[in-house]
Amino acid sequence: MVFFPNPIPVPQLSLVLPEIVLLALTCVVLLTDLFIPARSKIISYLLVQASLIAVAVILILQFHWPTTYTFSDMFVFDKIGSLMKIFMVGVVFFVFLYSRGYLRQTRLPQGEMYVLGMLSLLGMMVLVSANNFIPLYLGLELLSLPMTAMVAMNRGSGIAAEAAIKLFVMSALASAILLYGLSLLYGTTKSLDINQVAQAVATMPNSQYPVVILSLVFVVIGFAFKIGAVPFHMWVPDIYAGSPNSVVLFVSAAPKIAGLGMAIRLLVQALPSMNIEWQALLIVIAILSIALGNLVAIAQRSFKRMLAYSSIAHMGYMLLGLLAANPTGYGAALFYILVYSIMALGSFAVIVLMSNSGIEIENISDLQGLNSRDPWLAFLLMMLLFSMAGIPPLAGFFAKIGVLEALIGVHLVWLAAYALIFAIVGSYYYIRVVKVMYFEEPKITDPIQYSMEARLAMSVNGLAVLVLGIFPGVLFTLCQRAF
Amino acid sequence: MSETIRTLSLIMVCAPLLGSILAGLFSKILGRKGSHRATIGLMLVSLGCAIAIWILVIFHGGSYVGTIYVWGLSGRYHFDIGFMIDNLTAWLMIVVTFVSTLVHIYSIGYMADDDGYTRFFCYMSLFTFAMLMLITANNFLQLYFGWEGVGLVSYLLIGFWYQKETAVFGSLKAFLVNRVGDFGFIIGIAAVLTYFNTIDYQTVFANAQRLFDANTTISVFPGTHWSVLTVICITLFIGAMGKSAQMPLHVWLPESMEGPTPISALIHAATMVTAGIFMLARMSPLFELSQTALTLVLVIGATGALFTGMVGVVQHDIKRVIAYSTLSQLGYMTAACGASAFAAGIFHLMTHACFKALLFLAAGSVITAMHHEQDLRKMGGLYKYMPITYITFLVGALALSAIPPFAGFYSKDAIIEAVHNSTIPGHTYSYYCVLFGSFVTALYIFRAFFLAFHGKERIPADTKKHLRESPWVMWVPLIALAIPSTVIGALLAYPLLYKANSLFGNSIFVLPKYDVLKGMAANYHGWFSYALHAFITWPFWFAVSGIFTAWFCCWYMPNIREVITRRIAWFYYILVKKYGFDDFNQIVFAHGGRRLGQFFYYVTDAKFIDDYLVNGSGRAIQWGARMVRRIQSGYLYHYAFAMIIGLLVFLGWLEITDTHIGLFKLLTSNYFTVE
Amino acid sequence: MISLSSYLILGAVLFGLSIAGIVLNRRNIITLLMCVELMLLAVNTNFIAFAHYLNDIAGEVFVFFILTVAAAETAIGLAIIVLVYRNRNTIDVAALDSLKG
Amino acid sequence: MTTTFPLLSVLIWLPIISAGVIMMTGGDENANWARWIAMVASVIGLLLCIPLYTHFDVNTPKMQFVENFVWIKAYGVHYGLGVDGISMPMVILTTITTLVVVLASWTTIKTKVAQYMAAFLVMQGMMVGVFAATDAILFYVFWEGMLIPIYLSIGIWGSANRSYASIKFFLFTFFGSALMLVALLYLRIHSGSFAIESFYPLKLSMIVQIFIFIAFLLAFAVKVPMWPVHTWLPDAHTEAPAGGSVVLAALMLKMGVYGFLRFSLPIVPNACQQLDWLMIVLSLIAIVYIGFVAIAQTDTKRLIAYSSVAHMGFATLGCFMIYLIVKATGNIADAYVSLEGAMVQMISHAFSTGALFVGVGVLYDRLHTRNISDFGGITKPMPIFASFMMLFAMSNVGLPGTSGFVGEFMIILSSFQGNFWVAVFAASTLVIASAYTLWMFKRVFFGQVVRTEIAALKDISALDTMAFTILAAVVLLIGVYPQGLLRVLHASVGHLLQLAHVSKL
Repeated sequence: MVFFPNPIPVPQLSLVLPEIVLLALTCVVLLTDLFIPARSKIISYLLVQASLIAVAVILILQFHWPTTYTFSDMFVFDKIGSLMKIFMVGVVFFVFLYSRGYLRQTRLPQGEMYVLGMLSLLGMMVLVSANNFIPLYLGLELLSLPMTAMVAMNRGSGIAAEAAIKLFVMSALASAILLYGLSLLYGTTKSLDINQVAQAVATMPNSQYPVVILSLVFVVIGFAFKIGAVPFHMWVPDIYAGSPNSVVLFVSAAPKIAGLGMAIRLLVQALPSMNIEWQALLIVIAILSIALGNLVAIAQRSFKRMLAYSSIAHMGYMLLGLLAANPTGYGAALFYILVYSIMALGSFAVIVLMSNSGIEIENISDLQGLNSRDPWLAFLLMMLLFSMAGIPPLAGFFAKIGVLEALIGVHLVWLAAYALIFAIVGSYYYIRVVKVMYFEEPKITDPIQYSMEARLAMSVNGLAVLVLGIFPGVLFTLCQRAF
Repeated sequence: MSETIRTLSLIMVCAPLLGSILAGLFSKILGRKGSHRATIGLMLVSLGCAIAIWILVIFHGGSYVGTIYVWGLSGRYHFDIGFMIDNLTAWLMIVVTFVSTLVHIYSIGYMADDDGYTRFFCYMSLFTFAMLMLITANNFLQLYFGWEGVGLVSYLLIGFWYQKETAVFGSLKAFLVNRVGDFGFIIGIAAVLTYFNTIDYQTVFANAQRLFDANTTISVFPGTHWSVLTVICITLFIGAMGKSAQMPLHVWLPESMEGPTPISALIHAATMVTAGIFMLARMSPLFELSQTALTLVLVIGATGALFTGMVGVVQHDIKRVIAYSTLSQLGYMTAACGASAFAAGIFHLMTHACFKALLFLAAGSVITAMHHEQDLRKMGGLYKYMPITYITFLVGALALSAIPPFAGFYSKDAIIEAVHNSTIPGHTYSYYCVLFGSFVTALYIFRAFFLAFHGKERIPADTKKHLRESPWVMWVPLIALAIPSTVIGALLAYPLLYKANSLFGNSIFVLPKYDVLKGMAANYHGWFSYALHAFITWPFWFAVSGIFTAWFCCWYMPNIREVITRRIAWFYYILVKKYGFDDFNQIVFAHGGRRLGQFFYYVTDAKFIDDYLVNGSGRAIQWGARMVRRIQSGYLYHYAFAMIIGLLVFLGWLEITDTHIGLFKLLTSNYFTVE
Repeated sequence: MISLSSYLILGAVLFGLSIAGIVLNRRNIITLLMCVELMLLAVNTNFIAFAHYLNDIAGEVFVFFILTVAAAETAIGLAIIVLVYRNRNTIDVAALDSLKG
Repeated sequence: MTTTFPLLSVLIWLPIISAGVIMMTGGDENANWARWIAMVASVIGLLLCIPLYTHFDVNTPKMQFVENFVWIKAYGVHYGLGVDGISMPMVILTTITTLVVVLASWTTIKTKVAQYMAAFLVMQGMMVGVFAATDAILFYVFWEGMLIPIYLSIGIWGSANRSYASIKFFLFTFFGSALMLVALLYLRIHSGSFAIESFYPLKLSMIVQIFIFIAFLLAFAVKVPMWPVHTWLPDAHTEAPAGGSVVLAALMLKMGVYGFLRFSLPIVPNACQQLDWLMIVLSLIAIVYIGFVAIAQTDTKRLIAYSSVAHMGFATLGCFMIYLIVKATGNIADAYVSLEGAMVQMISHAFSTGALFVGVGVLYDRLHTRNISDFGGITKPMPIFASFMMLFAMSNVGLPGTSGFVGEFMIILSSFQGNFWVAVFAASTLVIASAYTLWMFKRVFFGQVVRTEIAALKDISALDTMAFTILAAVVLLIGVYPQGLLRVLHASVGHLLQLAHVSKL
C-alpha cells in the first residue's frame, strides 16, 4: 500500500511568511519574557510590537501577489485573507498599545497577554487563509483557546473566571457543532478541501441535499457563534462584561474579522451553490441580531455590556452584506467588519485608557462630563459612537450604505428598511452616551492621564473613522476587488 | 399732466413716511421740537401736493393710473405697487391730509406732557402714509397693504400708553377684530385673482360685467352655486365690516378710545374707519352687480346706524359717546353704499370726517382741560370756561344731528332719502332704521353736549382751579374744522351728489336701475331750498325731537333720567351691556379660543401625541428591551439551550421547507453514496 | 457488516446525549467538560466512519487533529475550573450567574 | 454660469475649517479669539454670497456654480455641488443666519465658547452643503451630519430639560431620514447614479412611487415639521440656546420643505398628485390646530416654536397646492404663485422667527426665565428692543410690508384657485397668528412693570442692535420688494413645476 502515491510538493513558504514570522517571534517573546524581570517588561512589549510591525510590513509587501494555493491546497493566499490579516495585525498592535498602561496599573501579567494575543492572532491568520477544513478548524481553535485563557487572566476575579468558563463551554459546544457539520459535509463530498467540496456540492444529486442542508446549518451555527450573532450570541455580553478591559479590547475587534473570514471560506467558497439556503438562514439571524442587539443595548447601564450588545447588532448589519450573496455584498460585509473593528477598538480603548487613572470604567455614568475632563478624548469617542450609529460623514455610515445597497440590489428593500428602523432604535443608546459625556457635569474632575503614544494612537483611531468617512473609496474598492 | 400727478402723488405719499422715519429713528437727534416740526412740515408738503392733485384732477380732468414699481411677478400674475388717482381718490386725499395735518398740529398741545411725544408723531405720520397708500392704490395688493398698515398704526396708537392695561387690551382687541375682517378681505382678493386673473382695479372692473353675464358660480358648500361676484363682494365687505366697524365686528371701536384723543379724531373717526366705505365706493363696479351683496351691505349698515347709536345714549365717557356716534355714522355711510348711493356715502364720509374730528378734538380739548377726566358726570357748565371749545363742539353736534344748513344735514339727509328710494330687498327695514337713527343721533350727542357744557357744574374743585381754554395749537384746528363742518355740505352737495356729471366723475359706478341719487337730483333746487325743504321731512323732525329730548332730560329736568332709566330698566340694561356683543366675544371667542387651544395643547398634543405616541413608543421599546434582556439569564445551560433551540429550529425549518423530508427519514435513508 | 448509517446513528446519538448533558446538567462543571469531550468523540466517530467507507484518509487525519485539540481544550478547561473553584468555592453550574442581563 | 472659482465649496468648507481653527484656540480663556474668528468667518461667508447673487443667471433653471468630481468611485458617489433658483436663496439665508447667530451669541454664551462657535460654523457649512448638493449621498451626508453639531449645541448650552429635548430631536430626525436613505439607494439602483437629477427621468410604478413618497415624507415631514410629527420641535426650540433655536427655526426646518421641492415633487410626481390631499390636510392642521396650540402656551419660546410649525404649514401647503390649482385652472403657470409663495414663506419665516428667538434669548439671558407671566412692561426699560420685536412680531403675524406677508398672501391667493375651503382655513391664520403673537407681545412687553428686575433692565447692546438691524432690514426688504427674491426663483420654479407634472408611470 502506497501511502504517498505522489510526493508532496514543496510548499511555497514565502506565502506563509507572515505566519511563520509571527510564530517564530511569538516563541522568542515567550522565551524572553520568561527571563526578563518585571520592571523591564517594556522590552517584551517593544519586541511584540516590533514583530507585529514586521508581520504587517510583510503582509503589505505581499499584498499585490496573485491568488495562490499551497501546502497541497490547504492554504490559500488571496486578497481577502491579506486584507483581513493586515487589519487584524493592525488591530492587535493597537490593542497592545492601549493595554500596556492598563496592564501595568492593574498588575495583570503583561507577557502572557502578549503571547496569548499573538497566538490567537496566529490562529486568526490561519483561519482566514484556510482552504481546507483541517487548517480551518485548527485556526479556529488556536484563535479560541488563547482567548479563553486571556479572559481568565485576572486570576483573582471570580467574574472573569465565570466569563472564562462560559466562553470555554460555549465555544467548545460551537466548535463541536461545526465539526459535526463538517463531518457530514465530508461524508457527502468525500473531501475536506474547500474547492473540491464546492465542486462536489454543485454537482451533487438532489437526493443528498438534505444532508448538505443539515451540515450547512451546523456550519452556519459555528460561524454565527464566532461572530456572536443571535441566537448564538449569549456568550458575548457576559464575556465583555466579565473580562479585564484590555482583553475585551482584544476580543471585540480582531476575532470578528476572522469570523467573517471563516464565513467566507465556509459559505461563500465551500457552499456557493447552497446560497439560497444560507441566505435564508442569515436573514433570520441578521433580523434577530439587529433587533435583539439594539433593543437590549438600550436597557444596559454598563458601558461594556452596551457595547457588547451593540456588537451583536453590528454583526447583524454585517450579515446583511454577506447574505446578499454576491461579490458586492461580500465586499460590503468585509468593509463593514473592517470599519467596525476600528470603531470597536476605539470605543473600548477609551475605557481602557480611562481605567488607567485608577478606577475601572464600567458603567456609562462613569463617562460623565468627559468633555470637561478631556475634550479631545470625548470628541474622539463621540466620533466613534456616531460612526457606530451610522451618522455621516463617518465611516460607519458608508459601511451601512454599502451593505444596504447590496441588499437593495438583490431586492431585499424591506430588509434594508427594517435594518434602518432598528438603526434608529440603536442610535438612542449611542447618543445617550454622548449625552452623558457632553451634557452632564463630571463627578470626578481630575484630568485623565494616559501615555503620549496612547493619545496618539487614540487620535489616529478616532480620526480614522472620520477620514474613512470622508474618503471611504480606497478601502471600499480594496474590499470590493478582493472578491 | 399724468406725469405731474404721478410725481405729486409720490411726494404726497412719501412725505409722511419720511416724517415718520425721521421722528421714529432720529428722535434723539431731532428732539421733541425737531420731530414735530419735521413731521408737520412734511405733512404740509403732503397736503400741498394733495391740493395740487385735487385741482388737477377735479378742475382739469387729470388722472393717473400706473405702476410705480413691480412688487412681485409670479407665473402669469403681476403684483404691483401703483397709483390710481381719480376723482374719488382726489377727494379723499384732501380729507386725509387735511385732517391729519390739523391733528398733527393739535397734538403739539395735547401730547405736550407725554413721554412718547416723538413716538406719537412718528405713528401719526406713518398712519397718514398707510392711509394714503390705501386710497391711492390701483390694485388690491396695495389696498390691502394700506388696509393692514392703518390697522397696525391703529393698534400701536390705541396701545400708545402701553402701561395702561385697558389700552393694551383695547389695542389687541382692535387688531384681532380687524383681522377677522381682513380674513374675509383676503379671501375676497383671492377670489378676485382667481376669477379675474389679476388684481388690478381697472382690469377687474372692466371684466366684471362679463363675469356677471357669464353667470359664473362657485360652489362654496357642496350643492350650492353662488354667483362669484356675490361671494367676492360679501368677502370684501367682511373686510369693510372689520375696518369700518360694522356690526358685528364693531366691538373694537369703543375700546379704541383708550388711545390719545387726537388719534380718536384722526383714525377712529375721520379716516381709517372710513376706509371700508371708501373700499365699497371703489368697488362699486363689483357691488352693483350683486344685489345680494348690496342688500347685505344695506341691512348691516342700517342696523348699525340705529343700534350702535342707541348704545351711545347710555355712555358716560364723552369719548365713548362720540365713538358710538362714529359707529352709527359709519352705519349710515354703509347703508348709503348698500342703497347704491355711493356718492352720498363718500360725501357723508367727508362731512363726517370734518365734524367728527371736530367733535373729538373738542372733546379732547375738554379732556385736557379737565386733566384727563372723561366722565360726563363730572363735567357740566363748561361753556363758561371754554368758549371756543363750546362753540365748536356745538357746531359739530349740529352737523352730526343733521340740522340744516350744517354739513351733516346735506349728506345724511341724502342717505336717508336714498335708502328710502332704494328698491333692493331690505330697504324698508333699513329706512326705518336710519330714520329713527337720526333721532337717536341728536339725542346722544346733545345729551353729551348739555351734560358737558351746560347744567350744574359737577367739576371737582381742584380741577376747576386750572380750568381754562386750551392753547392756540389746540383751538386753531378746532376752528379750522368747524368751518368746513358748517359749510361744505351746502357747497358740495350739489356738485358731488346731484350734478349730472358729478365731481366724482366716473370713479363711482352705479347701475341705472339702482341709481337713487339720480331720482333725488330732480328734487334738488339749490342748497337753500333744500335746507328749507327739510322742515317738511321726517328726518329733520326726528332730529329736532332728539335735541329737545336731550335738552329736556339733561338740562331742563336732569332728574328725569333716573326715572326713565328705572322705568325701562331691562332696555337700559341691554344698552349698557351693548347688546351683549362684548360678553359674547369674550366668552365664546376669547375664552373659547383659549380653552380650545389648551385642549389641543394639553390633551391632543402633550398627552396624546407626545406622551402616548412619541414617548409611548419610546417606553414600549424600553419595556421590550427589559423583557428581552431577561433571556440573558446568566445560566450557562440556558445559553446552550438557546443555541440548541436555534439549531433545531433552523434545521427543522430548512429541512421541511426545502425538501419535505423529515429528520428521521434523513437519518435512516442512505444518502451517502459509497461505491 | 455494520452499515454506515449505524455508525452515523451512533454518532448522532452520542452527539445528542452530550448536548442533552450540557443543557440538562445544572450541577457540576466537570460534567460539562465530559460532555464536550463526548461531542468531539461523536464527531470523531462520524469522521472515521466516513473515512472508512469513503476510503479516504483525510477524515482520519482530521480525527488526529481533533483529538490533539481536545486534549489542549481539556487542559485549559480544567485550569479554568480550578480558577472558578478558587474564586468561588463552588463548581456548581447554577451558581455561575453573576453575569447576566 | 460656471466659474473656475469653487465658490460653493468655499462656502461649505471655509466655515468648517474655521471651526477647526476655533477648536484649537482651546478653553474659555481665549474666548474672544473664538468669537472673532467666528465673526470673521461668517462675514467672509456673507461677502462671498454677493457674487453668488450677482453672478447668478436668473433665466435658467440649470444648476449653476457647478462643481462635480468623483468622490467615492466605488459607490458611484460624486462631490457634486450646484445651486439653482431654489437653493441659492437658501445658501444666502444660511450665511446671514450664521452671522446673526454669532452676533447674538457674543455675550450670551460664556462657557465653552470655542466649541459653541465651532458647532455653529460646522452647521453653516453643512447646511450650505445640503442646499448645494446635487448628489443624493452628498446631500444625505450633510443632511444627517448636521445632526451632530445641533444635537451637541442643544445638549451642551441648552436649558434645564436639554437632554430630553436633544435626544428627542435626534431620534425624531434620524427616524425620519432613515427611510429616505433606503429610497435614495433604491433610486440609485435603478438610475445607476446618485446624481439627483438622474432620478428625475426614472419611470416608476405607482406603488413604488407611493412607497418612495412615504419614505421621503417621513424624512421631510419630521424636519418641517408637519403634524403629527412636530412634537420634537417645541422641546428642541425651547431648550436650545438662542443660537440653536435660530438655526433650527431659520434653517433646519427649511431643509424639510427644500427636500419636498428637490426630491418628492420631481421624483415621484404621480404619488404627490395622488396624495396631495394628505399633505394639504396636514398643512392645514398645522396652520389651524397648531395655531390654537400656540395660543395656549405659557412659555415664550414654546409659543414661537409652535408658531414656526404653523408657518411652515404654509410652506408645505404652497408646495402641494399646485396639483389642485392646475387641476382647477388647467394652467401650470397658475401654480407658480403657490410654489414661489412657499419659498418666500420659508425665507421670511427664517428671519422673523429667527429674530424672535434671538429676542427671547436676549430676555432669557437677562431674566433667566421664559415664562410669559414673568415678564410684563419690558417696553419701558427697553424701548429699542421692543420696537424691533414689534416689527418681527408683525412679520410673524403677516403684516403687509414685512416679509411674513408675502408668502402668506401668495399662498392664500393661489390656494383659493385650487379650493375655496383650503384658502379659508389657510386665511384663518390671519386671526389666529395675530391672536397668539400679539397676545404674547402684550403680556411680555406691555403693561405695568411689576418686577424690579425688569425695571433695572438696560436696553440691548450695540452688537444685538446690529444683529437685529440685519434681520429687520431683510424683513422689510423682502416685504417691500419681494421681486428681488422672486426673480431668482422664477426659472427654477417653472422647471420644477414641469417636472412635477410629468407622469412617470
